[in-house]
Amino acid sequence: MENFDITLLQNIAYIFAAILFITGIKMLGKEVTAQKGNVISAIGMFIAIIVTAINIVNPFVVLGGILLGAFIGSVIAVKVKMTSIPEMVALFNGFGGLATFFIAWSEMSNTNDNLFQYLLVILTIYIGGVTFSGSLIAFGKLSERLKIGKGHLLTNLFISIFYISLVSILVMLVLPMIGSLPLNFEIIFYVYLALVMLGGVGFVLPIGGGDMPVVISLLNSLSGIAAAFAGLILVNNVLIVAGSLVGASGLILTIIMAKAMNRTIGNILFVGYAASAASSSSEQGEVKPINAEDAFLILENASSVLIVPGYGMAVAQAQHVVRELGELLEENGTDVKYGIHPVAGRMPGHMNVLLAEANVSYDLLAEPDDVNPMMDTVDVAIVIGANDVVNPSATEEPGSPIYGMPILEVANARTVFVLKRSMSSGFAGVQNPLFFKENTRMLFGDAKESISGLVSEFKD
Amino acid sequence: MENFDITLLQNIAYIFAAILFITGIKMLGKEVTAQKGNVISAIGMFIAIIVTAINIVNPFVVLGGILLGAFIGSVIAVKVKMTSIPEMVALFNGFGGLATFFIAWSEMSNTNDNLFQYLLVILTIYIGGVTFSGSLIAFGKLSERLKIGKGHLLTNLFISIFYISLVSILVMLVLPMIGSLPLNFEIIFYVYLALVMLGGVGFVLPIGGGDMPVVISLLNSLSGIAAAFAGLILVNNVLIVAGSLVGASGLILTIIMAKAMNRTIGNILFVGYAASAASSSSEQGEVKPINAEDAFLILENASSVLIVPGYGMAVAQAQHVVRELGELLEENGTDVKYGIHPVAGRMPGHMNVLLAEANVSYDLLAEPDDVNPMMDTVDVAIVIGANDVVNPSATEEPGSPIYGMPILEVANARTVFVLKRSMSSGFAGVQNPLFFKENTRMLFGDAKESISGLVSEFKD
Amino acid sequence: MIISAIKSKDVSDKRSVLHPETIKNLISKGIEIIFESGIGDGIHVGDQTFIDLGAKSVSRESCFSNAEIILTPSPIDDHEVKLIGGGKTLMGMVSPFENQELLKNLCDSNINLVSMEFVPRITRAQKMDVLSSQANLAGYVAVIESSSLLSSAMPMMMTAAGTLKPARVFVIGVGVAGLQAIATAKRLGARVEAFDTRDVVEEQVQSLGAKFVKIDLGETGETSQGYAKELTDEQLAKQKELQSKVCERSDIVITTAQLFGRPAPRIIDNSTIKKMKRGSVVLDMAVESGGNVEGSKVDEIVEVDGVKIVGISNLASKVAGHASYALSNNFNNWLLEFYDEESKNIRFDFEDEIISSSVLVFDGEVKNERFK
Amino acid sequence: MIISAIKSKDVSDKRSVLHPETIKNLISKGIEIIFESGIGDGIHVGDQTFIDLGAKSVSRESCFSNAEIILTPSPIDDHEVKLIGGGKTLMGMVSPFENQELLKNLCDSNINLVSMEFVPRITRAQKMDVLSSQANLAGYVAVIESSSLLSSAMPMMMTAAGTLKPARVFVIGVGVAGLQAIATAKRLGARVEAFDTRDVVEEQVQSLGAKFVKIDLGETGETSQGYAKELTDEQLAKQKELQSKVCERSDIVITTAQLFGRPAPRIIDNSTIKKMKRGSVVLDMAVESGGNVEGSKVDEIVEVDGVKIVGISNLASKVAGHASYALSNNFNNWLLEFYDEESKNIRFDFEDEIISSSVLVFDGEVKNERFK
Amino acid sequence: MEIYILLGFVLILSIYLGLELISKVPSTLHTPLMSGANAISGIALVGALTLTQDTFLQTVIAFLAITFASINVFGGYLVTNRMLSMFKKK
Amino acid sequence: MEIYILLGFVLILSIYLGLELISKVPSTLHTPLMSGANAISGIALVGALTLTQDTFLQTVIAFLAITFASINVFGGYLVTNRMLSMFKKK
Ligand SMILES: NC(=O)c1ccc[n+]([C@@H]2O[C@H](COP(=O)([O-])OP(=O)(O)OC[C@H]3O[C@@H](n4cnc5c(N)ncnc54)[C@H](OP(=O)(O)O)[C@@H]3O)[C@@H](O)[C@H]2O)c1
Ligand SMILES: NC(=O)c1ccc[n+]([C@@H]2O[C@H](COP(=O)([O-])OP(=O)(O)OC[C@H]3O[C@@H](n4cnc5c(N)ncnc54)[C@H](OP(=O)(O)O)[C@@H]3O)[C@@H](O)[C@H]2O)c1
Ligand SMILES: NC(=O)c1ccc[n+]([C@@H]2O[C@H](COP(=O)([O-])OP(=O)(O)OC[C@H]3O[C@@H](n4cnc5c(N)ncnc54)[C@H](O)[C@@H]3O)[C@@H](O)[C@H]2O)c1
Ligand SMILES: NC(=O)c1ccc[n+]([C@@H]2O[C@H](COP(=O)([O-])OP(=O)(O)OC[C@H]3O[C@@H](n4cnc5c(N)ncnc54)[C@H](O)[C@@H]3O)[C@@H](O)[C@H]2O)c1
Repeated sequence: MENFDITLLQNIAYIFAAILFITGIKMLGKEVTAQKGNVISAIGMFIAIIVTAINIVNPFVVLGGILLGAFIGSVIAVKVKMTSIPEMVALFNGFGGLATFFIAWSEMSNTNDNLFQYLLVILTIYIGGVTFSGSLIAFGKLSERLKIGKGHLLTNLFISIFYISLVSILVMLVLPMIGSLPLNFEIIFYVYLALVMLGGVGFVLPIGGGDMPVVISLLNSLSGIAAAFAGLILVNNVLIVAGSLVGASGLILTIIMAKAMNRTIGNILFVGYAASAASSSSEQGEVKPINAEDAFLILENASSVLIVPGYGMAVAQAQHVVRELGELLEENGTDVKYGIHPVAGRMPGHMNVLLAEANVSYDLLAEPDDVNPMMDTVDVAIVIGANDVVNPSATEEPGSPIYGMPILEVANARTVFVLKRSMSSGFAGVQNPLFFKENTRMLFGDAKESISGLVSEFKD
Repeated sequence: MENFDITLLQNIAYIFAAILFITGIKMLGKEVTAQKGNVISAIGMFIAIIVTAINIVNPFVVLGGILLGAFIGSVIAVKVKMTSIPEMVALFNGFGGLATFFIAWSEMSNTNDNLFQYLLVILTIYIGGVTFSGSLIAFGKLSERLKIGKGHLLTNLFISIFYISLVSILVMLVLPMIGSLPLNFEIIFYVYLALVMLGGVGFVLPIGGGDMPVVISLLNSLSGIAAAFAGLILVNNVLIVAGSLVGASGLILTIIMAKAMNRTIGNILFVGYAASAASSSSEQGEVKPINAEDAFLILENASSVLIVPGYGMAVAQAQHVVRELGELLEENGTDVKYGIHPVAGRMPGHMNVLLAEANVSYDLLAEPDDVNPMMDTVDVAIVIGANDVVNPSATEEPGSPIYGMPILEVANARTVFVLKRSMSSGFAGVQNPLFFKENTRMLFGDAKESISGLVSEFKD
Repeated sequence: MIISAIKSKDVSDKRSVLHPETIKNLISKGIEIIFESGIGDGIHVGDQTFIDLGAKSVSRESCFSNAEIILTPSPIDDHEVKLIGGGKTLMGMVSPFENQELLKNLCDSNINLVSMEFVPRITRAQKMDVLSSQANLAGYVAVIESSSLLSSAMPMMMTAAGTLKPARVFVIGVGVAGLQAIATAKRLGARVEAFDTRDVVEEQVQSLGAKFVKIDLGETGETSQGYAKELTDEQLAKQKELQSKVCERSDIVITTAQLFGRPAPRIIDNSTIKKMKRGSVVLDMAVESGGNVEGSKVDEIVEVDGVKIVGISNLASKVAGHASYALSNNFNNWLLEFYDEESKNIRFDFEDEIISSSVLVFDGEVKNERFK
Repeated sequence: MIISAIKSKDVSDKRSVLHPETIKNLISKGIEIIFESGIGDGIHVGDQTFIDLGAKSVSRESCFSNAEIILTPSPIDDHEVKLIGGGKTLMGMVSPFENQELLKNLCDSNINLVSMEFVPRITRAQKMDVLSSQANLAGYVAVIESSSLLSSAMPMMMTAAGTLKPARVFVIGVGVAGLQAIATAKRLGARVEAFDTRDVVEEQVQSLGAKFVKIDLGETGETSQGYAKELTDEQLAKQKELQSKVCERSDIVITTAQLFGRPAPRIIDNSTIKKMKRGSVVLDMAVESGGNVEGSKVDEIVEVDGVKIVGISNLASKVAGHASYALSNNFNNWLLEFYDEESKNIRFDFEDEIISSSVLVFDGEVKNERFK
Repeated sequence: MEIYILLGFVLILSIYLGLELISKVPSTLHTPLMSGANAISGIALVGALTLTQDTFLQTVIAFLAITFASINVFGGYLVTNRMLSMFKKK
Repeated sequence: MEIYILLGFVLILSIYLGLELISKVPSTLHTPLMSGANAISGIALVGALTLTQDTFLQTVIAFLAITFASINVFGGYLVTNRMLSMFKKK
């Protein structure tokens, strides 16, 4: 009865912990509640650990392990530089995977007569192991300790091992059904463990550094699934719930992250950065696209914005939405100015006609001479369908056909958004190095639609 | 082993059915997928029933019951007039509640030594019974067979019984713990059954007819909870899952519906329609305010919209957002026209200046003579800060100072939204009966803000 | 019933009280229409067009003698009054304040007079309100004319050859004409400011996206008809002083201040003009009723210290096409409102506010208080 | 270095190549400025203003004889060429195509000629492009003038006195002037349509919210400078035919079609005019270079069948204030681009596209292919 | 008891899921959604099918439970479908 | 086996819930959310705690599992919290 009650208590506590996890994850998805959500989920974890620790087997091992782990984890978490946080997340995640790997290994002995259990153990070992070694590689790549990439000989070797490891799962699953074994099963099992670990390396090694965050998120989802499987093995509800929550929401998050980078997961995993390199044009460097959602998040935090309209704004007839965006920014406390270049558009005063139509006050319009000197105080310059008039070649490249023309030097702003439909050039027909600058983000699409997108983000 | 396998099969089928229910409910919440969602959930139900019916106790009773129920249900569902569907939903819901009531009753005999079971049974009986009798009353009210309302003697009687029934749950729960009973338990139990049934009557009787849909939704949620409880009693997963899904989503739906009527659930249940009557103004009748969210839902489904701007649009300088709204409606497949009254505004052509500035095409502008004849084909007329020019007194009230002036007869449109800040009158200083018409909804606030609200709803 | 329509005595007035697009209405009610030959010349409509629509072209004299109702865009001569038979009705714009003699004559000859200027300013009567319909167009023309006289462009243009500053337009008096002037100047891209003594106007100015200049004059007001009350001398002095600041920075000043039935207030003095920029334009829309601007002359451009003071008579006639269309609609609307199809006659129902205001002479008697 | 500025020979041209707001620039570079007395009269700027800024008022003759560079808004007489010393530079708008004699004289006298009309149409040179800056204002003026001649208002007005229909404006030839005409007419509320033989223009028209009239003429094109190629006879015939339909429904037609260095194409015949509505206005912006419209005369309004055919010379001069500001900026920008502060002289670097295009005569030689 | 813990898990998770599933429903769908959910609550039929029918009373009760639950299920799905087919037009 | 059915129910429901919970996340929260979820997956610690420790190998394995899971849990929550406190400013 005594024991029974503890199990009951534990289970009720588990239900409660599960609710806290669910609530925590939900709250983590919204800016205002995120921190609270993390605390709530931590409380859930605390409860789950405490009630489990009530009837532990070996206090020394358990407490020793927890204390050691807590110490290492806390030190890393507190000491690590802000900039290296992503790789730390990868590392932690790897350790979680490793833990499930060990759990499954340990439970191997209990699977003797239960095929279902055996099956779960083999899978959990695989997922946990791959999560671990994959995360380690991700950590190495992010911290730039590991510089081996796609195409390297070693990479290709590990890729092969990864495929072999996949096959080995099948082998392991079929093995017990065959009956008499040619070799000692134990040896086979250890080979499997090794294959799993090396397979994880092969899984992550060929993926490009820029795609790492998405891969980490995927590995995170995997470690959740591993935990859920471990829960099935141990018949432990809270593991199942927490694990599958992380597995599922992690998957969604992975998809969201991939989308935000304009990639698909398949593309990241199997095509690597080759694809993104292809989209950038030759020598100029890489173009960094951005979507409306992220652009909004940057704009929302900007305290000064310069809008630079050009012919594209006229073609898109975007003047009305532009004015709306300007108003929304101003309501948000942002200082908004319009930088009008004298030759923007296709006729003298082209921008004036349109902006007056949209009721933009004359007082907000500024000429290049007014805005250039204070460009470095501008948080975001939004270039709307302008091209030649913001082309730094005019000041930097003596050979350029537009060399000598004064431009709006938006490149000096902290961030530059360029809204246009493609990478094609403007009236003067010259390529624009602005698009390839470090602080430039391209928001591709019809200007009116792009701006409308921003506006509706603001209204959400 | 034979039997075991069937249970396994059943349970796997139940999991599958549960997934179908979840998917079905989710799809029911979106216009495009709703019908498919219903079918999916029906398939889930079909599967659940079939696998359960594999090992039935008494084929005659079971098949007979199903066939009879299927016949009655189908006939009602197919024959009923479209207009009386809401009351049919109430009726069906009541029958569902009745079924759980019977289930719990039947399981009463199995509760002898299991306090938890007993507790569940008593609660399930209550919820199922109240759902049944409450739904019947709702059915009566909606079909206008039952005309007893708040304040009636009978109503007050039943309300008392409802409160007594609530107390009786407690009594029933405490009873077994007391030990020796003064009366035969069976009799007490039957009294309880009766109290439950009458209590449900008292629960719904005082609630106004207009609030019935919300109450039915609440009862629906209750019947879901009853089914979930029945699942706990019978240790049946699919009942638990399906029941609690309906219980929870039904509750959310109830809250949404109440919000759409600008009410809270508490207000509906305990204050009744008294409150809504108080908000109406003296002789002219009742003014019905609406919020942007609901206005949007109506607009979204409109196939033809007439926008009637007036001086208020000019004061609010709302012309740009108005044009945007018009464009969004058109994108949504709605036919949009602007009805321009010759004296709208404060100078001849006032509306033209503004709309031209906002780039509204001349082709969309129509005079009263063009739009009045086809006003009854207009789904929604949006009156934006206009007053005198849509005042029906001009055609209906010979004494009125504006009698004889042709107006835009928006009152003939299916629905009229009037956007203004208050109930104050226009230039001519006369009250406008339009605001009190049955099909008029007032969207109070500055016109620009109100329209912006609508626009952002559209963009969500 | 026969209705006739005559040309204006003023040859520079190109407007016609008949317009092809409205004539059909009257004829469909069984009314016969005769008109003075050449009535449509100013709006490029030949007699034949009217004839094709069912009207008859006759001499001016015949218009007077052969119709029950004579429509006129201007006052008529004494000898012409004689041609009209007793009991007939003269309807149109006869500037009664300036032609009180005409009223007496009409009384004597027992001819009724409907003065379209006296249609009351109520919502219901707006469709007959000739002052509104013509003032509206006049406001538009005032801006077009002054911008064509200005030696710079109205809108702002930021060009490779420098930024061209937008013109500043100041509209004084914001009635119907003033509002349309504001709207037109705004359309052209000017920076527009406006002032009026009536407070309600502030919101109306803003409703067109322009700026209202606040000048606190203390108690001002408007009549029940919506006309402005006359200012006291101190108020006017104060107004002039504060206005002159705005005038100084303006490229175009348009004055529309009028007081119904009284000479227009003088609101811009020479001292203000002298302070204004050379090359700027002052258009006095009240020039015909005495002028808001010192030195303004009808149909002349007076240049004072490089400032052009412009007086143009009958601005609406510059857009004669639209003006005639509006005018003839106003006349039509009055007629159709009170024409009784059975008796084939006008119902002179003095209970009706429109009749009691606009019918100045009836049955040989002056009906309006102001002319008794 | 001394730069002088003279008035236009054409007294109706009110523009000045000096403007107070730009003069400071030159003086700050150490350049001395002398100008023909009264140069600013047309823009209401007295000599004193310029003198206050550091320039000197002199006689016209002195302008020729005492400056290294002479700025002119118009061609100069032969005897005036004689006043200029060898090695000096004449800079301005001298209509070289019509004044080839002048070029010869300048060569003979070893006077350099900078023709501002020949500044190339490249992005970098737009700030010196006088044709653009003046055509732009001309486009604006064209609309203001034609709307003031139209007998109805431009915008739509739905009023109590009936709905006044918006004017329909048709702009033929959508270069700089055409675009500004479109923009201005749109601002005034007209329905605007436009046509050009160059395909790229369609998007530009739409970028102003107006409608492009599609007429398929087969292969047309533009030169590398952005000027239109001349049409074949069949193409022109086809264009005329299809255009005339649009003209018929238009109230205002503005033609701007020009071919650089050649007479303007005749695109509207009398037959089209005859089909147009009486009272409508045709403004021929190409009237000075031969005219797009049959019967158009410089500075005259010819009325054909009730249609006013308007030819106005030097439209930009109607807004002389802005036009002068733009012009003087253009001149300034050219000078500052090539003025060498050390040598205090102009760098005539014929590698530079702007120099090689705009300097027609240098060192007694004609430099431009077209005039050799 | 152990089984109730698991059932409790299932219950809680389902409720949470139910709360998450429905967020923003156009008002035109309020009634159909309610009706569709109501049909699902006819799952009580599955429970009714498993009732013991040892005594006569139990048999009667089971029969009634089955019948009413069936009405709920069949009527509910059909009427929901009828309502939803009206939206088809668009 | 019966127990696995129930666990299966719990698994499926949790997965469904996980899929529903996250819909629109601002990109600034991508990393914190990932990190927070990662900390939760440290729940493996609870599993590690219940491992049998009969043989030495088992004890070692359990110890390692506990240690690594603890790093995951503690490190994960703390680092998430650090990241999120950066958003505080507003
Ligand atoms: N102002 C004048 O008087 C005048 C007259 C003639 C020529 N110009 C010349 O025109 C140029 C003006 O510079 P600018 O920066 O305004 O224009 P620009 O250099 O021509 O660039 C316009 C850009 O807008 C983009 N765009 C076009 N349609 C768009 C749409 N619907 N949505 C989003 N983007 C769109 C185009 O890129 P995508 O195709 O990739 O979208 C293009 O790169 C100068 O070179 C100037 O010399 C000026
Ligand atoms: N067109 C002309 O030439 C002319 C000239 C002079 C007079 N009038 C007269 O003006 C009237 C015109 O009729 P109308 O229907 O256009 O105007 P109206 O009858 O004057 O009504 C305007 C309505 O707009 C509302 N409003 C004002 N500001 C608002 C804001 N910021 N947001 C939302 N609503 C706002 C006001 O109600 P709240 O205060 O409750 O918001 C008011 O009831 C006629 O009586 C006409 O005779 C016309
Ligand atoms: N009821 C209707 O439908 C209707 C129809 C037409 C006009 N109205 C109203 O009638 C009013 C008068 O219009 P109107 O055009 O005939 O006016 P108006 O021509 O009589 O006068 C023009 C304006 O000058 C102003 N004014 C007078 N003295 C002034 C001074 N010293 N300084 C500055 N401004 C001065 C007046 O206030 C008026 O706004 C307007 O408010 C108009 O809205 C109403
Ligand atoms: N690079 C620059 O920054 C710059 C500066 C100024 C102008 N431009 C470009 O130069 C081009 C020419 O401008 P412009 O104003 O000097 O032109 P223009 O004055 O030479 O001619 C006016 C217009 O008439 C058109 N036209 C010629 N024959 C015609 C016919 N038969 N029918 C109809 N239209 C006919 C031409 O295509 C041209 O658009 C424009 O496209 C302009 O954008 C470029």
